[in-house]
Amino acid sequence: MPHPTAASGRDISRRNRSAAFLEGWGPALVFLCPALVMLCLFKLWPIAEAIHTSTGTFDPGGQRIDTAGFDNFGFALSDSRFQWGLWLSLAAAIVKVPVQLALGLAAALMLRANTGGNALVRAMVISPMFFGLPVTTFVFAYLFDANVGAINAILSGIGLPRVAWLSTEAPAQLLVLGLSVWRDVGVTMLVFLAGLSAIPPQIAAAARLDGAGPLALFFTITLPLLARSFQFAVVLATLASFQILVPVLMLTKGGPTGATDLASFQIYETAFSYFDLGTASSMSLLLLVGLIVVIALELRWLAVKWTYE
Amino acid sequence: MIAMHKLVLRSVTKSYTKGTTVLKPFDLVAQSGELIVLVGPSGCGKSTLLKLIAGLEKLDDGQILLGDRDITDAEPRQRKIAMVFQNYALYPHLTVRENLAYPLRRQKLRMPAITEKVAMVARQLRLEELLDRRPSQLSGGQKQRVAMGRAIIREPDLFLLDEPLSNLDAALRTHVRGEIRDLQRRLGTTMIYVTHDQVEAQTLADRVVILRDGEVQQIGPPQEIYARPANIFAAAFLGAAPPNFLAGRVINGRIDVGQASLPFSDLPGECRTALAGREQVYLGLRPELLRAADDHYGDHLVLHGAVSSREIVGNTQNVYFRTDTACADMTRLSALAGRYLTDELVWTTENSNTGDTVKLAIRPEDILFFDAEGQAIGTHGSDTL
Amino acid sequence: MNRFSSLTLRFLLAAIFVAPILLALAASFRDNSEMYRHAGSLSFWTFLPSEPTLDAYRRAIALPRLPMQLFNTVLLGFVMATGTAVSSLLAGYALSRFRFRGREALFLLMLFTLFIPVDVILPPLFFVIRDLGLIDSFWGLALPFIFSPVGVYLIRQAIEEVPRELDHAASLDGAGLWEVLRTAILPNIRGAVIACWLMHFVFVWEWYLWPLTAMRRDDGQLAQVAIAGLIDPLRSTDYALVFAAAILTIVPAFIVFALLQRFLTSSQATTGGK
Amino acid sequence: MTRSALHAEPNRRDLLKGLSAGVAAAALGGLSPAFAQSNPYAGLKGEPLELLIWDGGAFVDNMMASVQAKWSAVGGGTLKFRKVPFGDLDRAVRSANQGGAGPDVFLANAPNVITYKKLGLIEPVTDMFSKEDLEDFFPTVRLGSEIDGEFYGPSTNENGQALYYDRQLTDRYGIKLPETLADAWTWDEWLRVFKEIQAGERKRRGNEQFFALYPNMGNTGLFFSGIFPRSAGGKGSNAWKMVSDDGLKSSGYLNSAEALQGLQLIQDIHHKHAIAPVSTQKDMFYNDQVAFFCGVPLYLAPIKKARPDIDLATAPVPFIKTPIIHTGSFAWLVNRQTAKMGDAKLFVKFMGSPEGNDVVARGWTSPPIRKSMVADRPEFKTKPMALFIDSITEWSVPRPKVPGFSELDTMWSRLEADIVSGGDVKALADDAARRIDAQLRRYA
Repeated sequence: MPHPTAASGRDISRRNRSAAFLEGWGPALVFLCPALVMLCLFKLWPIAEAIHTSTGTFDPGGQRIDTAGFDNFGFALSDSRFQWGLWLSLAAAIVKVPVQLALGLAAALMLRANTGGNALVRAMVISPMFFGLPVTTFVFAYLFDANVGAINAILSGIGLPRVAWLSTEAPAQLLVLGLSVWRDVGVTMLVFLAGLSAIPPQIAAAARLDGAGPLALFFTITLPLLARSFQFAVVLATLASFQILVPVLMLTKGGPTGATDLASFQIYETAFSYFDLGTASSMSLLLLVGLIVVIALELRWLAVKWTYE
Repeated sequence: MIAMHKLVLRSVTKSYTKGTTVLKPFDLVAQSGELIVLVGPSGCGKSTLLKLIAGLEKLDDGQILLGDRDITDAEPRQRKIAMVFQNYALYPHLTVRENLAYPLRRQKLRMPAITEKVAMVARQLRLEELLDRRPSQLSGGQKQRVAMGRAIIREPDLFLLDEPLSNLDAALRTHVRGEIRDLQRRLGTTMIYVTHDQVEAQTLADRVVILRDGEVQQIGPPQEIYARPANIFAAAFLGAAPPNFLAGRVINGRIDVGQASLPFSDLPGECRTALAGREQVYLGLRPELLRAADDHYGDHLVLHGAVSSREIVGNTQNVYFRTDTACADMTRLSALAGRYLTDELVWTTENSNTGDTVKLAIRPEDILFFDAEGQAIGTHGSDTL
Repeated sequence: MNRFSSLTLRFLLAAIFVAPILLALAASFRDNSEMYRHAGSLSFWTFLPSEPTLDAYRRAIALPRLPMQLFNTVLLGFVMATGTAVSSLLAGYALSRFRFRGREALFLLMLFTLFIPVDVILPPLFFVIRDLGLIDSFWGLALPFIFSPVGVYLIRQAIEEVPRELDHAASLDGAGLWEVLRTAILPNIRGAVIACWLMHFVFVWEWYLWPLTAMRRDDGQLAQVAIAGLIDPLRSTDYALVFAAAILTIVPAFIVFALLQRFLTSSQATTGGK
Repeated sequence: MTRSALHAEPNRRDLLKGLSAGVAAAALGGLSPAFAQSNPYAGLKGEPLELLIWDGGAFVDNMMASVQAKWSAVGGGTLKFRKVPFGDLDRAVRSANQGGAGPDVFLANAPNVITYKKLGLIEPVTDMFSKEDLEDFFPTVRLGSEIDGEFYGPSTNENGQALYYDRQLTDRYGIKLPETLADAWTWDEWLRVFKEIQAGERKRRGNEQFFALYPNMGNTGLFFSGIFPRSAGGKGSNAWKMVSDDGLKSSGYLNSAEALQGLQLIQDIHHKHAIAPVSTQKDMFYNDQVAFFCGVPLYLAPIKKARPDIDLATAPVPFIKTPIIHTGSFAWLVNRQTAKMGDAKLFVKFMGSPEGNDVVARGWTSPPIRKSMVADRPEFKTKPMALFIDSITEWSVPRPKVPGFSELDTMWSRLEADIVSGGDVKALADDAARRIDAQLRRYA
């Protein structure tokens, strides 16, 4: 199509026609549109809503009756129960993350070869993920019942004392965390499997020629080269440990004597049992900030400074 | 079928957001059917220029015309330009047949027409056997042919080739080079060919464009650039090996190069005038133009040297030697040439019976003269548009 | 490690992960009193039905709203997985291939939303859905989770792996922006797209609190939430029924998972390779 | 609110419905002349009503099907249901009107009435019930729903409590248990028997997992276990009241010295005496794993079905100082924002009437809410039902009347679980009382 070649005319036309290029917001917006709309509506708006809510006082029917400023934050932070809940959430991450990473890495190393049998075992390791949280939690409640559960039947059958899983502190914590790890190991394994397959085989070959045995190979080559997967897996596991809720809600209700009173559960209870929306929102935001701090620290410790060429 | 498609670039400029200029205002007219080779070291802006022509990047300023169309702001697909990429960019999920058909299907051609064209191009490029394979099942040379096939099948107004041979081994490279040249001649389509290989530039090009840091150093037919490079960079770039550079001093109607000396009277006239009034000059001596000297060469520049090493390349020999006339400012020269230079000189000869010392002569008209800034003296390097 | 011990180890690993589910499956073939009779002490029948019966399945199928609710779960899975895959594909394409101001910042912002624990923002999310008038509707359930930072991340990484020359070639060959995505990029990141789809399909089975909050019609409710409602605090829980219903609920997810699981382990699916 | 305006003009379909209702009423009138003279459901439009109920599976479904049949017969419209899990019922009611039209009628946990009234969620239905009606209700039915002289809705049924057991078992040990409230035993008397039976049965069965008592704790909140602290005090004492008279304070009540005694007992039956399992499964009595089961009449039918082999008997619930049981059940309440106020109120009136309540109470295998209805049925005069009826008339009190009952119940459940797990009773009770007060203060 013939075009006027005068410089001025061209400049205008270029601005109009810039949609033809992969530059500028215009064309990108067309593709970003669905994601952006969802992002704003369902991620950012709720956060804004939470911030707004956190500054209000609400009646037990959920009606805003007053502005509270930062009082809700002060109240939440000075509440010994919430302090304990935050600490528990952190402790859950401290226990869950390394255990889950170790198990996930072990599973990935064991199942990395692409054989039919391995594919089957991999599918089994992932399977808790798609059995759904409510159902798996209910199965666990059935298995771990103190008096009529299969686990205690096994324990007493082999001569060990029965454990009151849900009404003793350490076992209840173990159960809630164990359930969470059991469910999430599959994800960690997938992350590591992907990381392992990204390591060029020449590197391992070179290291072997350089005299590395299997252990040295693992600690000096494989592990460092998995650093990115490590980062990703740690972040995912930390997120998950701060979000443990349904098992607590269905199994322990935060008990016994606060042993599983995680911050996430307290937030749910404050919002949906006490309808104290202002406090609940400020607790959510505090937990969110805590989570971001923890993840920022983790990312700092696990910073990866190399790249493949 | 000769399509009349002249490519005109007018002060095309490109810089990236960080403020680094990739391309200074660039002008070029490629005549219809002409094969232009863009050469330069990596990062000189040649690939960027290609992407600008193709419309894959947006230019900051300037104008691009193809035939009678202003394509400055056109979408890539509207430009009727075909491009062959360094890594061929074949669609890995499609067979060779589907790869070839892809551009035609984008033009919404009917199936019978597509089949016919694919068959024709496959015949032309000897791809018939490969049509049902996927790119991963092809050798480098075959991939290259498919990429060419995909480019020619839509009969574009302009071909762009981005280092199309760099992934091939040396023997194949020579062969494919010839094929590309033949194909281009046969189709008569204008072609812009980017490479960093001076051999390709010399053997293929109707005209060569030498680029450095986003700036044109010289444009011209390869022989002319070889004979009369516009500056040290162009001289060093085109030719089997870079010239031997020496520093010379202009004193009283002669040029002293270490202990050797050359009177003005032996130089061509235009050189003489250009050199007059200067102090410091650089001399460029092409290795292949040096010859063993005996006493006959009275009007030549004669160098004496001690051989340090030699290497045999087929029936020729590269003799490395040092002279007392060696140039002290190799760092400066290296910077001007854009490549690393040593004070060792090289002589390319067919006669391998030389001793530990050499005495070499060069005709004055074969010597390249450059000023202190590296610009040629006495020759007009670049042809104008 | 010799062959036998490596096999044993794999078997143990698999057993740990499937045992609870298998026990639930076994329990769905018994009735409550038979189960309890053997529950207190260890024997073969602690785990397996001594008198297998399909009674629980008969009763589960007879639950009047379960088929509808199961349909809801599956439909929601399809809609959400497809919505997420499409929105992630488009966003990933834009974030990988387009140059615009604030691109990295936008990507980081999207990733940041990964850090927002879903259960923690339930109350504000409920208010948002309420203000949009979507409470008790299918779209109220689905829309908030059609955007997924994990999906965008996965797909963007996968697109980054596709050489840019491929889009360049396609656009010179006459493809527009959409056609480049459809004909040049999409076929080469199929693995990642399917993984993304599958991940979000299965994700629906995880849901409990959100549908409980945002869906208050029982014919619009999801099967797994409704099943949790079978756990009656006032009367004895019919375990066999709950497990049978749960197993029925899981079947569609399991079939889809079995069909597509190989895509999950492909490297580009989870971290995009590098 | 985008609710469609009230139908001022009945359309043709409504007319048809009204006509059929008239026919039905005429038919009924033919049987009972008194009824024909004053149709109590005059003005019924026959609009479809939406009910918020909890999901009780086939059990509730069947019952509501019968309700629908009877309701249609008096000219009512179709009933639609919005079902939520039992644990989610309170939240569902409180958020029912958020996001558009809520259901017309709530079936809510009865002690929450005061909360919903405070939050302005419900409409009084005093005008739907005559003085005679109100006096015919069991006292706790009326007391539970009466606030500031207004009546908010009748219950579904009444709930006595008793200990279920197998008479063959006690006969085996030659133990004679109390049969009537007059002979009721205190915990101390029961403990001796519990221990003896548990030890004997464990030996006989060779099963250490056989227990004497399932006290029905866990998930049921105050209903069963709340009577432990309350019965430790004298009638009218702080422990008996559990919360202050204004319903806003539990410190000094829930954690008074006497109440602590009752709380300690909860712990002791699980630990010191070890006569109760810590399991939260309800099935242990059904499955012959405990000897005694504390429950409401609702369990009669399922137990008989599950254990046809046993000689099912009942005994009065143990007490510490003052005999007490909690009654009250679910209440029918009218959503204040309903667009069908007339029909909704009439529906609640219907559910409080003998014909309406009869369906539900029978469905629940529980005593009905009216004394007159009990008098009509001979099975209530014999054991086991007679004991439940007696416990309602003589021992029953409504659960503590507090705004924010749901909050109280949540924290109670937590306190109870912590006590069962073996924590320090006084410290736990003090902390719980403090936290309950903080929540109740929001209703002041």
